Amino acid sequence: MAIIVDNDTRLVVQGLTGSEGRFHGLRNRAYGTDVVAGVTPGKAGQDVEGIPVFNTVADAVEQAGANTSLIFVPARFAADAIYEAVDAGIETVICITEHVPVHQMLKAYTYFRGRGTTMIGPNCPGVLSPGKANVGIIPAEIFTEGAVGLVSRSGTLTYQIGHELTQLALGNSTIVGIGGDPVVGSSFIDVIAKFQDDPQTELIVMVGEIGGDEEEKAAAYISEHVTKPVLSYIAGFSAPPGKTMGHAGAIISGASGTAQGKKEALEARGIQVGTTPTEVAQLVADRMK
Amino acid sequence: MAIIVDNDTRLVVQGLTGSEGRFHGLRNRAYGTDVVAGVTPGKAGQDVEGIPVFNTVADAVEQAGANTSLIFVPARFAADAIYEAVDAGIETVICITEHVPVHQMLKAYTYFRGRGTTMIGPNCPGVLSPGKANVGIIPAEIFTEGAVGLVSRSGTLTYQIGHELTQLALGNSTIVGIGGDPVVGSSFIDVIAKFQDDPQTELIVMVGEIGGDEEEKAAAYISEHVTKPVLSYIAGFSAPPGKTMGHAGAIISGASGTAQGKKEALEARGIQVGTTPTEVAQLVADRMK
Amino acid sequence: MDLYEYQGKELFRRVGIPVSDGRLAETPEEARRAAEEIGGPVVVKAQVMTGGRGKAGGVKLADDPADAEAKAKNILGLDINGHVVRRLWIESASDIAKEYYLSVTFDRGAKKPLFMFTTQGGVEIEQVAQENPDALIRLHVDPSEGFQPWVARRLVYGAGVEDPGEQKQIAAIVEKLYRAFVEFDAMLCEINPLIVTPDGEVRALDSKFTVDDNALYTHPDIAEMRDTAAADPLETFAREKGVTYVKLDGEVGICGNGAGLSMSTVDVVAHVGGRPANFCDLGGGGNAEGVVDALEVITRDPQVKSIFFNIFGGITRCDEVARGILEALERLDMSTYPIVVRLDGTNAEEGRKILADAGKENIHPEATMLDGARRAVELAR
Amino acid sequence: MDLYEYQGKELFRRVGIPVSDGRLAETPEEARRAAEEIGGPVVVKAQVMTGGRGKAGGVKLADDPADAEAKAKNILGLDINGHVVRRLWIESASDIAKEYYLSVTFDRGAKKPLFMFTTQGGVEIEQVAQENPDALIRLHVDPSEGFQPWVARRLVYGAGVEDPGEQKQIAAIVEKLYRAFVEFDAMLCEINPLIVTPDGEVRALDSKFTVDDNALYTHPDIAEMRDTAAADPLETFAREKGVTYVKLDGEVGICGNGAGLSMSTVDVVAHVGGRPANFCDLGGGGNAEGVVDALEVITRDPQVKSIFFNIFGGITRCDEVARGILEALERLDMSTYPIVVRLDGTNAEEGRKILADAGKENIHPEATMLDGARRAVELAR
Repeated sequence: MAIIVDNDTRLVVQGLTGSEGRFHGLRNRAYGTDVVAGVTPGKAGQDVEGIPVFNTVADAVEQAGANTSLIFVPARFAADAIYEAVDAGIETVICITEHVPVHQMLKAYTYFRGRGTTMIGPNCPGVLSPGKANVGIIPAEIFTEGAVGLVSRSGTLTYQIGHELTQLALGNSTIVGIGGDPVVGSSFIDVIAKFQDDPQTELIVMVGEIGGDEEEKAAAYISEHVTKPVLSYIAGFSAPPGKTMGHAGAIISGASGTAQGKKEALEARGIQVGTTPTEVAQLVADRMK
Repeated sequence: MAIIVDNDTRLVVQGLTGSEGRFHGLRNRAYGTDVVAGVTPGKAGQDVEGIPVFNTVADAVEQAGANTSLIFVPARFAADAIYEAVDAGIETVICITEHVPVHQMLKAYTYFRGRGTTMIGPNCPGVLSPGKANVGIIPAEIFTEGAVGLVSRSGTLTYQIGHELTQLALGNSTIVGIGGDPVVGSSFIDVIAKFQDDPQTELIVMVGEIGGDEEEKAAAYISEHVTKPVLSYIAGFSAPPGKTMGHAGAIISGASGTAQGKKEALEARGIQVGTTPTEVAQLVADRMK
Repeated sequence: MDLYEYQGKELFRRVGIPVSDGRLAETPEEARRAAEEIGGPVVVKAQVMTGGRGKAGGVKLADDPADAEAKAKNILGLDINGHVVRRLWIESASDIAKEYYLSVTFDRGAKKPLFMFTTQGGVEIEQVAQENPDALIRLHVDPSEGFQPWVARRLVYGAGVEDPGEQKQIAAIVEKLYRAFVEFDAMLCEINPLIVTPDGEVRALDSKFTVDDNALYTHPDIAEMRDTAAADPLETFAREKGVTYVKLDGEVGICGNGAGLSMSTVDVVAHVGGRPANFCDLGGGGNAEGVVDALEVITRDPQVKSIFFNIFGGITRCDEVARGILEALERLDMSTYPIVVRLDGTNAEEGRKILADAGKENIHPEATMLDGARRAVELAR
Repeated sequence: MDLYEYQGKELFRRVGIPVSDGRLAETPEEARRAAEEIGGPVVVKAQVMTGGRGKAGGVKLADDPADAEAKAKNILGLDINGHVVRRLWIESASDIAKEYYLSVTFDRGAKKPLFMFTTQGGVEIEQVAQENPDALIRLHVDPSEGFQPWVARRLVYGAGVEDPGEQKQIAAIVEKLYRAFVEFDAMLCEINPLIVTPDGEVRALDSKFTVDDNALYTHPDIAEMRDTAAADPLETFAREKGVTYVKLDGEVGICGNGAGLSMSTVDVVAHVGGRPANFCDLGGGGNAEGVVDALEVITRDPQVKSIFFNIFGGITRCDEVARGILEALERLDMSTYPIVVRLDGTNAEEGRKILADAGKENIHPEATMLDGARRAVELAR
């Protein structure tokens, strides 16, 4: 089973002929993902190592049967690429591009939320369902197939935790990097709801960080709707208040945005929070025994 | 039962202190409609013959429990009034105002359609459920309570047909004037679907006119989803092609917009079309025997 | 409200859609001066709101100012489908390599703006739509999404425009046309043909522009573009009086309240064998003065032989209508018209009483719409 | 990117929000000239991006140009919460009858713009929110609806503004503030206080304006407003080098790839008893040159005693990072710093081998994040 991407994924890469699009598109295909098309305006008829390139996403849907899109276009073209994918009937849109202006995403978000599209990102590492499909830039070799659903706002931190799980012989159903921007297509809640419905997933790990209140909201949701065990890790305990550390999302906004505040909110709902990546992996191992 | 307005309707009139708002608001109350509030910015604290006036629709919802809004504001303020009602949590918005610019309605329509609001109009006579509630400018004395659901793009033509039905001792569940503008909140299909689900309604009369393709679409919908008998009347058989007759909506747009084209589309789906208002009333009487 | 070619092009220019240099001319002398100012060969184009002006001789190439004056002399006053040419648009002649078609219109079925584009322009677009539907790319814009660049790409690539320079220019025009459509509250913005010159330059060679009447209050400059002189004088008179009026071709003058009932009245008159002279809608509020205005409009049509008032009072009060009819009999010379009156709805009894009390010979009350129509048809014979 | 009061007011002026006449001054002489040009009493206001400048003596009334010069002399160079005053805004002094508060900000929880308005302005808004929550009207704007006039009415009536003249002016300012928020890609537009003069005129007396860094490419004029001189020199240097860097207060320099892992590394260093000197993120692509830049930034902090590289390669390749570290050892004077390196993920083995082969004494490889953190903390003692 797994969630969001799997053996039914038929991927179109928007920006396939760019250097990043090409590199990761081919890497995703090498992993076994069914990469059916690329889109670069004006380059229809070309191919990238056998992957046909189209002018528009609509053509990729009609002529190559794409149902999932991976977006690698520059930031100033990202919102347009998202709209194009959604309006072409793409079901799942995964946007890796970072530095997309907030107001553009805000408008796009309000638009695609009404249409049942699953959107991940922007500014995210993508989605990996080990053994099935890899869509994005997650280094798949760190992860093995298994029963732990992993959802995270951060890329490399996810790899760290996945790595620690692998060391303990624990595999993953799906790893979802939702992205660290203030407006992302899917929240923790959106992804956790999918894990709850996924038979392969037995336990869920939520990797949060300072800023916003998504973790607090997720805690409330989990206590009401999720029957599977959920464990968490939060980054940013040592962050000084009011300072931005990398992600625009990691701006402290009142007490609710602090790592300590999040930890308390989670624990108040019975969700254990590991203090280091190593500890959270150990907690998972204990639960999975 | 009836549809859209009934004994549960708690009405706020936007523009109650204007001359039309006052006249019809009081007339609706006199009919028995539960008119709980009026809204006129800057006039909070006043009342219109005992109906309290508020500055905002939100106040009318919170303080007077309004769940339905009747809009009588001038055209240039109508879109704003619709948004205000929808965002204040009003469930049913009925907009009488005519001459609302199409682009404004287009944007508003796209907005409120996503939120489950029932919107009727603009440029419509309103909704009357005889014996229960009258919201708008329909002269209620023409109609009696009964089993015929009546939906129409035109005001006075509806009265004419209602009158003919009354002459034949046939009453109505609800009379809905959806309005003649190019963009209206509810289509024939929206209203007919409600009639289909309404136990009081035994037969549905659809009163159409030239222009657009709403009648054709309704015919297709009816043949698939409606089990109750539907009869129809179409105005504009003698209209010269390409000429506008009053409603901006009544612009002939290709063959599908002509009265003859509509009649044929309806009859092809087994929906009888009366040639005059008198004949359609007679057809209803025959069916209701 | 429809705009002339030159007015639509003025709006195109405002949003940055390339058009040819041109001048308006209402006399042959003005045409010559315009041609002098523009320089080089020009095209003299009749400004009429109807199709087929080219076939009718309303568009001519002129080599020099003297020729432009001569051509203008020929075209001014020409009757094209009932429209008399009173204005000319003199514009720099274009070399044409290709003719495309581009429009954005309001699709009332989908409740969305609809773009249409084809590389087979310059002809009637209905013909392309029928004979070669795949060549006509249709694409809706979601109003909540607004214009996004991919829309232009779908149109341009979908229609098979191959040249990158053309692709770029057309994509820019598509975006600007949408801006014009939204900013000027248009119902239709059409460019046919959208030409490509031998140098690869893309330009709008014609314009068809319809603006939503209800939005004109936000565009006073566009509202002023209305050419009242060109409209049917009767319809202009009706507009001035605030009466919704459409001239038809028969003898029975018709007056109803509300568009639907008025339209239905026209149908019923035709159904019982009569020939309606017009469609006339008093509108929702119809007071006595409005009735007088309506009768003044209707009786200006010399074909009218009888008049049928079919009123179902809602907001309209029948007593007001009755008073209006009597007032009109006082103020206008109406003794030759039999007037059939059917009143129902709000204050119908008072209305009927007012008419009965007045005892006018040419007023014929009837109880139903159908009977009223029959009587009016009889009286028109 | 945060703007100074005077920059925010410039943007307010562009959308038509009324502000007082003012001039920028960087010297006492400029302040005097500004006061002369403005005429009448002026307020001399320190331009610093921190709160509480009034209490710190950064805002002074001046009766005449000479007084303005004197006040400017006092304020320039003042240290307000670590911000040294280098710019002054000299503006016409306002008579204040009432002080309101108005802002629109991006609410990331609701994913919508959020308006806040209260008639209890001039103070810290958090205080109003806590002590008198009903007085603070909060209202979201749906991005797909856009600004509609009712939003302003809800704010104005909700907060209990009674005067119709004020209502009208504030409603207009609300609409313009939203326009500024959207047009300038703002994350926050705040007016505190929004004053009412004794004559009933409403004006923005201060501004707080934050623009989305990611959207600056569409606003080159705003991007130029950035005052690089005022920022922490280390952070400015880091920005120039393209390194994401936040100075903290300890001894262990930290460098990770990706914000989450870097943040987590800071936490783990603190968790094992160390004091992190900084947060430093190589970012996604991190090549050798980027590593050199990061080390150059980190070693400019005199407090740093040891450095911990914690790299989990994804797009980042560990061999590149290793090469970068060696490159930095060549180019920078780094012999005094013990460098703990933990490499995992893409090309980790090659990276480890490169470091091992180099045989540098001050490079300490570690296998895990936790062990690396412990070692770096030890080495900082």
